[in-house]
Amino acid sequence: MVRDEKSGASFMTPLVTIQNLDKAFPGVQALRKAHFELLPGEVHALMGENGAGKSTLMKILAGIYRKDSGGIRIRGVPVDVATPRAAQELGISIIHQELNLMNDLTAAQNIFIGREPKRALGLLLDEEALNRAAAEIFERMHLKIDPRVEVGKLTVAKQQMVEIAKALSFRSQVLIMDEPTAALNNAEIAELFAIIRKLRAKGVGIVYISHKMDELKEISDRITVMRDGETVGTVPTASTSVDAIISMMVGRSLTETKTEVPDLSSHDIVLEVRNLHRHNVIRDVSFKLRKGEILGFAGLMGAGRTEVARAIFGADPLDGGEIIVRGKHVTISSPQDAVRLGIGYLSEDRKRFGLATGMDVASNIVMPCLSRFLAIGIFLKGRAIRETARSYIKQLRIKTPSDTQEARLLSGGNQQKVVIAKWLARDCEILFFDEPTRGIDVGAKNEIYKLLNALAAQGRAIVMISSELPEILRMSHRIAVMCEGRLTGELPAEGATQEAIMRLATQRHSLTADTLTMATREPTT
Amino acid sequence: QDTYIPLISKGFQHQFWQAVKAGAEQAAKDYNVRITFEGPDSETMVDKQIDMLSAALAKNPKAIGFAALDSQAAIPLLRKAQAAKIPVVAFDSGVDSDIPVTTATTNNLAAAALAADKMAEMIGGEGDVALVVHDQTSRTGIDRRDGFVNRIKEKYPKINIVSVQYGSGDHLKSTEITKSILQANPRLKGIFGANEGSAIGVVNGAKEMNRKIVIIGYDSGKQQKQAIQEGIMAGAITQNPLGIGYKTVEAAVKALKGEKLEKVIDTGFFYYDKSNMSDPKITAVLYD
Amino acid sequence: MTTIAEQDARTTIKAVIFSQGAWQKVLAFASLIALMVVFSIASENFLQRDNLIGILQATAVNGVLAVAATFVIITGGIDLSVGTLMTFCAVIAGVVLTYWGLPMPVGIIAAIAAGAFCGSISGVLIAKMRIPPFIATLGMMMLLKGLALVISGTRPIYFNDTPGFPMISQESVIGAIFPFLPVPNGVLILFLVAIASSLVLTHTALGRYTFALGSNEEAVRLSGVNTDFWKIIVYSVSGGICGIAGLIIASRLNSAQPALGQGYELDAIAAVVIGGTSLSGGRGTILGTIIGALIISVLTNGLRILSVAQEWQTVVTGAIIILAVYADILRRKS
Amino acid sequence: MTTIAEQDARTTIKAVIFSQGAWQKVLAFASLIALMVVFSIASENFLQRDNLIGILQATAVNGVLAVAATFVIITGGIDLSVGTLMTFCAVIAGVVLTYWGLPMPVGIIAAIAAGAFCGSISGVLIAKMRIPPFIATLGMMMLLKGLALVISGTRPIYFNDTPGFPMISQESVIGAIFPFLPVPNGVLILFLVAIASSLVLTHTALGRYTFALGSNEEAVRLSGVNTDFWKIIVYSVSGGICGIAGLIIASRLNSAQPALGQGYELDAIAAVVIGGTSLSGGRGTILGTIIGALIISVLTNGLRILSVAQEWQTVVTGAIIILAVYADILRRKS
Ligand SMILES: Nc1ncnc2c1ncn2[C@@H]1O[C@H](COP(=O)(O)OP(=O)(O)OP(=O)(O)O)[C@@H](O)[C@H]1O
Ligand SMILES: Nc1ncnc2c1ncn2[C@@H]1O[C@H](COP(=O)(O)OP(=O)(O)OP(=O)(O)O)[C@@H](O)[C@H]1O
Ligand SMILES: [Mg+2]
Ligand SMILES: [Mg+2]
Repeated sequence: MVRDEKSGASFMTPLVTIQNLDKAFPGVQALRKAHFELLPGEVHALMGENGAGKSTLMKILAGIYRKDSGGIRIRGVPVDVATPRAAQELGISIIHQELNLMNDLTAAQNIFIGREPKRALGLLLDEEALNRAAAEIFERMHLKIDPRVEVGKLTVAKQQMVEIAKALSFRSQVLIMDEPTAALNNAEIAELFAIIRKLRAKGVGIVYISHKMDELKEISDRITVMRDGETVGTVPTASTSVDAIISMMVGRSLTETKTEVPDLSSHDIVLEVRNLHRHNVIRDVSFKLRKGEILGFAGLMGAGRTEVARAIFGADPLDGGEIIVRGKHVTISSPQDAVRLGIGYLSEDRKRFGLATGMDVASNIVMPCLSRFLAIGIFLKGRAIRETARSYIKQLRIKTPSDTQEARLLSGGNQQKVVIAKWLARDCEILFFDEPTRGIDVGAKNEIYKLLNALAAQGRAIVMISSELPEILRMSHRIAVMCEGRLTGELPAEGATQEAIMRLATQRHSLTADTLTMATREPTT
Repeated sequence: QDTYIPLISKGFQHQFWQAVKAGAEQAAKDYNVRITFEGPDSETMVDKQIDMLSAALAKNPKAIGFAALDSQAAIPLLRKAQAAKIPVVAFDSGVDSDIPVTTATTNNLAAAALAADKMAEMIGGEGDVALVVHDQTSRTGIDRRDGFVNRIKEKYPKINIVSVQYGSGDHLKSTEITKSILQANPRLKGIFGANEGSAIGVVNGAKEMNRKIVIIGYDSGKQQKQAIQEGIMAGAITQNPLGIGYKTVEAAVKALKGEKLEKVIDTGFFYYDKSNMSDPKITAVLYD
Repeated sequence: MTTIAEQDARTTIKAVIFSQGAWQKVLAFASLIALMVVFSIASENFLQRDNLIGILQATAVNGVLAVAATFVIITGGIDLSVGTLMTFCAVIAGVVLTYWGLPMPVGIIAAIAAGAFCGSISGVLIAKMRIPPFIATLGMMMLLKGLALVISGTRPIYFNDTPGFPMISQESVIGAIFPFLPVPNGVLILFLVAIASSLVLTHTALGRYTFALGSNEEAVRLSGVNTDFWKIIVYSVSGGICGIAGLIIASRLNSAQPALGQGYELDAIAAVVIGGTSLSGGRGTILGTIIGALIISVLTNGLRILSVAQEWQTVVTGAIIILAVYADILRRKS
Repeated sequence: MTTIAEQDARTTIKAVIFSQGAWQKVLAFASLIALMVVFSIASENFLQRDNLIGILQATAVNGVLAVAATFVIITGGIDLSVGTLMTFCAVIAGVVLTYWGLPMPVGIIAAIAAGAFCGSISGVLIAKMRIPPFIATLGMMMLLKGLALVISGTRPIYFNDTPGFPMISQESVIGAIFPFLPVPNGVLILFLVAIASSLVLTHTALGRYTFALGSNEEAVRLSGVNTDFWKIIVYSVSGGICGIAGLIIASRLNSAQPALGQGYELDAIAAVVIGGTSLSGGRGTILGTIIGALIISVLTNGLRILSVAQEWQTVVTGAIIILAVYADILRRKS
């Protein structure tokens, strides 16, 4: 640091220089002569379609994958980043796209794994110092997380914040963030950006991967675009436009249009829930859903939207409430019941709840509707399965070498598309999409929007849960807003604004017993 | 010159079978033949023994020694041996068939009955006794249990058998079993341990509980001999394992020479205690 | 000059030979073949017809048990009760045939049904009561071990009154047709069970769900599949196959030996894993399992044929099991 | 009227008593206490001091093995070799003390070192060669079983020349101080091992990594921790503890019995799981393991005291193992 301030020359030496990097996976050339450069004190966005090779490039830099060929230099010095530990020692830390946490350990233990403070001659762990240090980091991030809570018990959003806290705790010179905001709401994103700006001011170089265009405009200094494992080019953010970047990414330009809200008042009500209740997470939720409607569910992290969807879908038990499907009262005690009634649920955590990651793409796509592909109710119709799978691979442009590729080997966004294909194949009449575009590139996002519209036009009823307000505003016919397990309001799509939604999303009812303890639980005691 | 005779026994890790093996090896040396000695891990593994017999037959043996875990199960293979003109010598316990040219065996029933007599004598013909047996289903386990139990029932109406438990011949397990039996029966007068591991377990258990009871053991081994010396164990039945092994090989050699053999070679059993332990006739059949 | 069609054909053949898939399949046999080569060099007695048939016959029971275990292991579970369940089913057959004197088909059906029933109990314990498979089947192992003794009255039950019974595994239908190939029926049954199971795993809904359960059970449940039901079915099928193993062993010994069975589960699981099925679930093949079972049998037989001292046999077997799995891991990597 | 301070104190006490944590801890004992109540009603001989001490003594070997297994199971692995490793270590002690005639401390160190060494081999097989723990330790189980026989010459080794040896597990240091409490040293060792292990698991880096490995090994690796190294250490520690178990059993029997040991692993694992440690790793406690081991001992002892027929003992034990784990699952749910 001191040296950096003294000599302006060394200040301009790039922190990271990557040249001609190649990396092949079985069946995929993930990187071809990729190059990349990161300066101190810049936020460098890395963009590209799903499967472009962004994560792979960064994982090589972070010592997780070995490169096939090519060179990496840190401050001009050629290095070999063989292990994550080596990367840490070179001052590189990474926030992974997928959560990488030890669910049975506490938040503090996760953050400091491998770097635990010791006492008694280094023999025993100093748990107090550990919790204190974690609490400090959380405080800096304005986060209300108890350092002693088991990470597995946190919501995805909070887990993501723990990951960010962990990366920050290294105080690295190079910080890689692979889609850090995919699970975060606006307030948290703002918090994160404040932190990023502080780090930038201190001369830290930040690689920022995201599919959210508006974020990039706001936070990044330069943008590098990748396509099919190659670096297309690097441009300063200030002198470029979103459209220009998109055409660099996909090789063509895309147009966004606001969905026309059709008149649905004459349509049948296909789903109605009344007074849904589930201990502490869902409180008295009632809403109606019409044929052909897209109902947007907005809210802050932990508002209970996922819980509502899961409860209706039968994934979690309910404590009370009625569910009426197509005018009939029904009891849904398992996802099987729900699927039988024509209800589908696309989960927000594809790795844990969406995919059989060890199985091939085709098997995953036909999983909910396997009974359609059986001869005499027993034998699989292999060819029909593959044809169906291929048609969805084509329709959704899933990037995979074949339908027999294991799902875990696809890039994050393409995995998400497989999950969508699953529910399309099942042909459900009522669909819950929980964060359907999380981690998906703009091109694919547009396709999914088109798809949602097409599904609605076909007469399907859709609940779209999303934490991205522009998406909610753009797609919904009607907007429901949740806060603390309650439905705090419904807005018609016309005239709805981000401000109106946020007002409802923060309309806290009262400080009930459990929220009180949550809010006042001091991190350090 | 290479006369090969495989012996398939019921076990191999137990000291009793090791002694049988030693006897067989002695005979092999004396008669200049080659033997191998094999047995399954436990006396329940009937099919494993059959596989061993099958592999032994594949080695083109001149004769075979066989201690059947279940004689019926082995009959198809024994027929095969017969067809190939390979004489079979049964040892330890008989094979219910006329295929074996002879059987070198101990009468376990009679031996255990002798143990019962000794027990009755020492506890004064009345009171509670118990048995710690190694196995519930194997021939030796059943014979020793039944030999003892039946003799008590027939001859000593005032003796009450309060418990029969099985410890797989595992020293530790038998120790724990003995302790439970002693705990449950404060007036217990004696325990019969039906093989080496069981007998040692009974000795350990009684020692740990600090209880003076009459212990009758079976087979020998260093610890059992020592317990008898020290007076903790009253006495024990010993078979003649070295003799069984020796006679088996000897009979096989004789059969190969075409000599006529008796249908049964009784290798005998003995009761030994402090008084006759140093008798050369006894020391000859004991092993460490 | 060659025609294009010819060139095409050549490329295809080359592609087939050098394709990963084909090599993988050949290499899977590598450990087995290596073992056989070593033993045939070391002893002339090894490669004799009768001994090879003996090896096959020795594989029959463990092979069938291993097939049963394969189903469960692919779901990510484990079954420690296969050995004692086999015994239990053999005893059931004994009770039905010998004690009750019913005709043979009834005994066969009873044994298989008993197996499927006990399997379904394990399945319910695991799927409905959420008891970890290791514990549920450990408990079942002990329970069945005890029950086999109770039902049989701690005595072997002989099948002398059912003259056809030894036929199930001892006689040779194949040998009757091809006299030079007296492969006992037990081996035939093993192969039939293996083929049927392989078919079930690769070509039926049950098979698909078996793999899916092992891959990500929660995702499958959220796809609207009744995972509990399918899990119970998998354990039942596995139990039914154990019933078949019970019949083979009872027929081979012409008796139901009630104390036998414990310890057999380890051999079966070893065969499954040597065969490349992952204990964490989601992947596995029956062919692999059969190769695994053969490796164990060849090893046991070969060491016996070489008259290796018994304690060393144990040492070598332990080492080879580790090596075989390691070889498989290396093969997959490359 | 009460002061605010008094009210506060009351609330705190109430909070402590009714807090989940406290109840959970009491309820963990529920199965154990229920069993003990049943047996004391059924037999007056059960609840006597000597019998209770006997139960503790019977727990010593299995308890120590279960503690060893706990480490491995928390990492998400499994160790089938604990039983035969124990035997192997006992034989090593026998060789060092009786065959070589070295002084007792050398024998003790040799046994524990042998255990740690063999454990580290399992660790290398699993961590470096990526052999699944089930297979690596199954192989080691057989290997060690064979080696114990080879080294001892298939004969028990007696410790008659080392007069202090029986003291390790039989005599009672506590009894010498408190004559009414003649708890044998073996039990004392069990508790010392348990306390030390508990400390290691909760307060040292090794413990932290043990849990972390079982929770998400990949995440730990990506955090820059040398997961292979720590896994090897965990298996070594577990092996060393098996060495201690070897000393306890050898001292109790005053001999190293080379044929013993197989089957002990299942009891040990059962104790661990009954004690609430998850077989999928990441969670577990030594206290739970000790309770689990006690449940098994109480059950075995009680059934024997009641002279329940052996076959029924097995049935009941199997059923109770399942029930105990189920009770634990229900407790956690509520
Ligand atoms: N471990 C792996 N094995 C095989 N193929 C892989 C592996 N990891 C990535 N790939 C492939 O490499 C390519 C690049 O993937 P990468 O994860 O770097 O994409 P990405 O740009 O991060 O996409 P996304 O925006 O969807 O996260 C993809 O085709 C992917 O399927
Ligand atoms: N596994 C869990 N254990 C405890 N509480 C949980 C768990 N999962 C969710 N919750 C709680 O349930 C409530 C609702 O969470 P939910 O995930 O439904 O919110 P959401 O509106 O979907 O937000 P998100 O944007 O995070 O998906 C929150 O208070 C959260 O803390
Ligand atoms: Mg990525
Ligand atoms: Mg959510």
